[in-house]
Amino acid sequence: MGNLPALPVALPLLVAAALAATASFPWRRMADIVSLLTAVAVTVLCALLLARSASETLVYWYGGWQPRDGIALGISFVIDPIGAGLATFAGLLMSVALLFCWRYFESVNHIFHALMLVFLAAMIGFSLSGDLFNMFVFLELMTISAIALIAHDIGHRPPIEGALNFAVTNIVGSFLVLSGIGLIYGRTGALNLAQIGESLGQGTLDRLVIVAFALLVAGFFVKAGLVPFHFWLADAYAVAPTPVCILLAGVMSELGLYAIARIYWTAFGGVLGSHEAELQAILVGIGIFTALLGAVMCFLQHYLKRMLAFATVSYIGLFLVGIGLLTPDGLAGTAMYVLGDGLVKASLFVSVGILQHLRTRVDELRLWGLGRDLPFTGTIFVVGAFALAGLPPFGTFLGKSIIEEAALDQGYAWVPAFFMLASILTAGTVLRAAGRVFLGWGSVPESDPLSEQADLETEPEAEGARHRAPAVLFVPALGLLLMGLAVGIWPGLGRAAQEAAARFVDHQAYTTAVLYGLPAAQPPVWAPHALMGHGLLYALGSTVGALALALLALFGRNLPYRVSRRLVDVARAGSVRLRALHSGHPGDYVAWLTLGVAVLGGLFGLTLR
Amino acid sequence: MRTRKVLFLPAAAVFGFLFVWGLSGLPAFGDYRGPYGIVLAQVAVSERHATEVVGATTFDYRGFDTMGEEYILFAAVLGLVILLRQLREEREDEEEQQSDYDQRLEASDTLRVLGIGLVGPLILLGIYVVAHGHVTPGGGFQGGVILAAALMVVYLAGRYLAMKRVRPVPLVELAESGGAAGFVLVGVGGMIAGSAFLYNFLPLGEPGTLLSAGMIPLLNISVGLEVTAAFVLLISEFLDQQFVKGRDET
Amino acid sequence: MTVLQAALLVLVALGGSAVVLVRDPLRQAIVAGIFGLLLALLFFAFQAPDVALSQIVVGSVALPLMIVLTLAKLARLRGSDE
Amino acid sequence: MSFLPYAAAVWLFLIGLYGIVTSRHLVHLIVCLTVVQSSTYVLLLAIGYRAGAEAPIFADIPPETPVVDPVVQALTLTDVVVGATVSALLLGLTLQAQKRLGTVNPDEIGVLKG
Repeated sequence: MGNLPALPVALPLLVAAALAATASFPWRRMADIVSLLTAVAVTVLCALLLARSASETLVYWYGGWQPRDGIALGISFVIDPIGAGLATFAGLLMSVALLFCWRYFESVNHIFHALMLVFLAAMIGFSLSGDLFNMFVFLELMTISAIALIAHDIGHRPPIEGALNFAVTNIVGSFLVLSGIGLIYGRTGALNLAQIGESLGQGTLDRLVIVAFALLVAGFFVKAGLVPFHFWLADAYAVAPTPVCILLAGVMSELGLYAIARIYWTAFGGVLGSHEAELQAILVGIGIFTALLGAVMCFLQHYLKRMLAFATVSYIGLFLVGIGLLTPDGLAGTAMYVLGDGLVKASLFVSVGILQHLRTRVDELRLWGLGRDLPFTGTIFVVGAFALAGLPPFGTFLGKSIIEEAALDQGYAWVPAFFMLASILTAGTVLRAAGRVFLGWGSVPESDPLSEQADLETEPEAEGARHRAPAVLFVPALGLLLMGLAVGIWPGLGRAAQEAAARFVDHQAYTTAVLYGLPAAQPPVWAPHALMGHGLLYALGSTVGALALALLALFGRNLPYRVSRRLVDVARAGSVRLRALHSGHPGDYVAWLTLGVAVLGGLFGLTLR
Repeated sequence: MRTRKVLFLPAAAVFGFLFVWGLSGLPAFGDYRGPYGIVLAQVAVSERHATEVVGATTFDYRGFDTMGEEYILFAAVLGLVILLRQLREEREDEEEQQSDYDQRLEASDTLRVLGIGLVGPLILLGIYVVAHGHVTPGGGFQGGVILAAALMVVYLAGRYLAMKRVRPVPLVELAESGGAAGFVLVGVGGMIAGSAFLYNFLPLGEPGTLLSAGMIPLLNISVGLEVTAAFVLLISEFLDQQFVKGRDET
Repeated sequence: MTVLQAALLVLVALGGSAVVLVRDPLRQAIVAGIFGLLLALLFFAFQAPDVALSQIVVGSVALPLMIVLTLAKLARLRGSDE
Repeated sequence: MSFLPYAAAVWLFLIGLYGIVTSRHLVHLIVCLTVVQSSTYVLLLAIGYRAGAEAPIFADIPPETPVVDPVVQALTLTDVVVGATVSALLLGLTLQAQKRLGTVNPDEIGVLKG
């Protein structure tokens, strides 16, 4: 069936319209069933696309407008394993999120489900599209439906602010993308990625190309949440309903990075190729900076959702390092890492949702010892934390190892150390929280005024019995964790990712397939990188380090003072400053965003010429 | 505020400089000769029998984008409905006993006559703009807003109650969803006709006439329906806010 | 570039600045309506009647109307809080 | 002189950002956001303009007449309408902010700190 590529977008949109049409006659269970079935069906459709794209890149022209003489008239979907894999992943997480909604909140109606399906269609369209402006449209659709979903839970205060900050920064980010598209269109007269790549490749690398690339990258950085574009992220994730969090943290941020990889390897790779080393250094630098800053901010949080949000920021930085290496190995590692991390993080978010459901609070300090009678949730939480650290054989371990190997290949010998540091900080923080909540470890905590204020506003998202986690909440948490494990031990998945990445970066084959309808002659001969033993060592270091950090934070609060009182004072003052920067003020965020664009554009302008 | 400005102003200066620097690499204003638009301008009339090339681009060559845009509108309206209804429901609980709050807002007779006189022409104009989207400037987006404005005049000229009779909410919601779904269904039609999603499968007709350009008028109508309903919903949600709360103003 | 286009561009740039610098939201709504109209005229001068039509109905009618309604509601909400 | 349209677009982008950064009222902030948005319209339409060409509508001009680029117009015209609904969504958030937080001044909101 030749029209398969159109279905995963058309189907959820159609069902969303049907759900909205019946919003005045609410029938909650019906909406649950219909939307869940739709999400599952979409996942299956995407998996079919994934299977088919394994042998050759699928090109689908909307309206039947085949390109003429290398000029694209219409809009295409170009489906290769990485794009289709991401779409399948989005469908999978959406299915889990909708399952979770089943018992999650009582007050949702058809409109919530309709918005979820629109959000799903947008993510899938974004993953599969081969047209720059079309990607922008889906980016906008993603943003708008996400605003509505974040703000949905407005029974209490923070969502309003989180949704506002999210909306303002992301909309400004989308204007950056649109301006970049305008520049590129002014130069090439094309919107199709392959055609842009061909046209740019014939020209020279000049100021227009550099600025256009900077605008596009900055716009997508906003979506992904790289420092200093990340401020909105913690606000939005901290307040969004848990099912929405799963999608935001698991897929949406990653899609911002995917867009950068996509436009680089289809449109800009040719013309920027001569400056690969400089671009590599900039992207890896921003990635590491983000990873560390996110990890430190994560450590300073007590509000669990905000903690996981900063962990997301940190891991987004690590993913950018993987992509920024600009090698197929780095990309393959990132793909694996995204998959493993998304599943594990979704499981952690669900566990937090269970806590919120049963204990009506989400703050580590206020939950102190309240989870002692929740052994299952506690186990999942702790295992999830170790998986976050990259404990073998979870998918996170495999992905991280491949990136580390790729970094060593490219001469970035210091990258693995920073990866380890970021993992120790984030996973150690989650373990610390687990120790406090589920074991009652540590001293009776002094309260943190900021987190307390936020927690006062938190109301239970779900209603019903408060003694045991209902199965529909518990099963997703366990299932997600097991899937995260499966990613790591599924034989051949790593190799498949490497092959997919090798095809992803082959922009010659992409162009001929899209513009001239020629299938890539042969998948490139590819000798997968054998994994060395380093990865295991680093993983061990991260795991032990995380555990040690958690124990230190719980029991050894006085230890640092004994080492050096001065150092502790400096660190404390620094952390207060750092936290003060995250002011919750949209004006501040846009000012930081402007600074980010200026710095990024300046770096590009100085080094890429 | 001061530190924010200190951060922003230099950053904005650098950003502005970079932006200008990049733009100076464009062809001079008026010299643009990109291939995409030229090809479309050459083929749209002969291949699609649409004299309005912008309309043909929006609804045929790049119709898939427009479907996405339509759903952005759809999602924004749904989001607003959620936001404002929650506000209103709380109000209604508090003020249920007061049912005559809309009596106050009666318009004067002159205004009413003027308004009623305006409604007819506005509706005709809106329908004309929607229906001729493939022939002359206009189409579902613009016409839809005009039609919504016409319905708003009904409100301005009369009372809220009249408005409520003209736009029963479930019906408007149905129209909004119908418009959104209509676009997708036309797209599916292209698939059933044996080609791709959004393939223009209807007879193309005589260029320059009302019934030409195949599915483009149909898509314009569904967008027109969607936009009309969306703006009626948007504005009446804001208006409902006024009425529910309006009572305790005096 | 024609004189008309140049003049409209200058007016649009000034209008945009005015929209930003007028800090009172109600006055700003009116200025924004005028700015929307100027943009529409500019789009006509750029030979883009479709966009201009969109801009007139949205930028100078629908959007200002929604802003004014929001402001009215805000005033009432504020009144009821005190 | 031929750079004027691009300069106007950059100016609108910057002044809009300035408004957002310094805004003391959420409604004002949202309107500033529409100013930034209008910058993208001016930019796109300026890019696609051809001196001396007609609008791309062949209702009453001969088929071979040079016309300005129809694609940028198609990209812009839908966005104008959609942008207004997005602003409406943000205005709705503003109303909620007044209701829940008691203020529409971004300086006074800051619940989500640190």
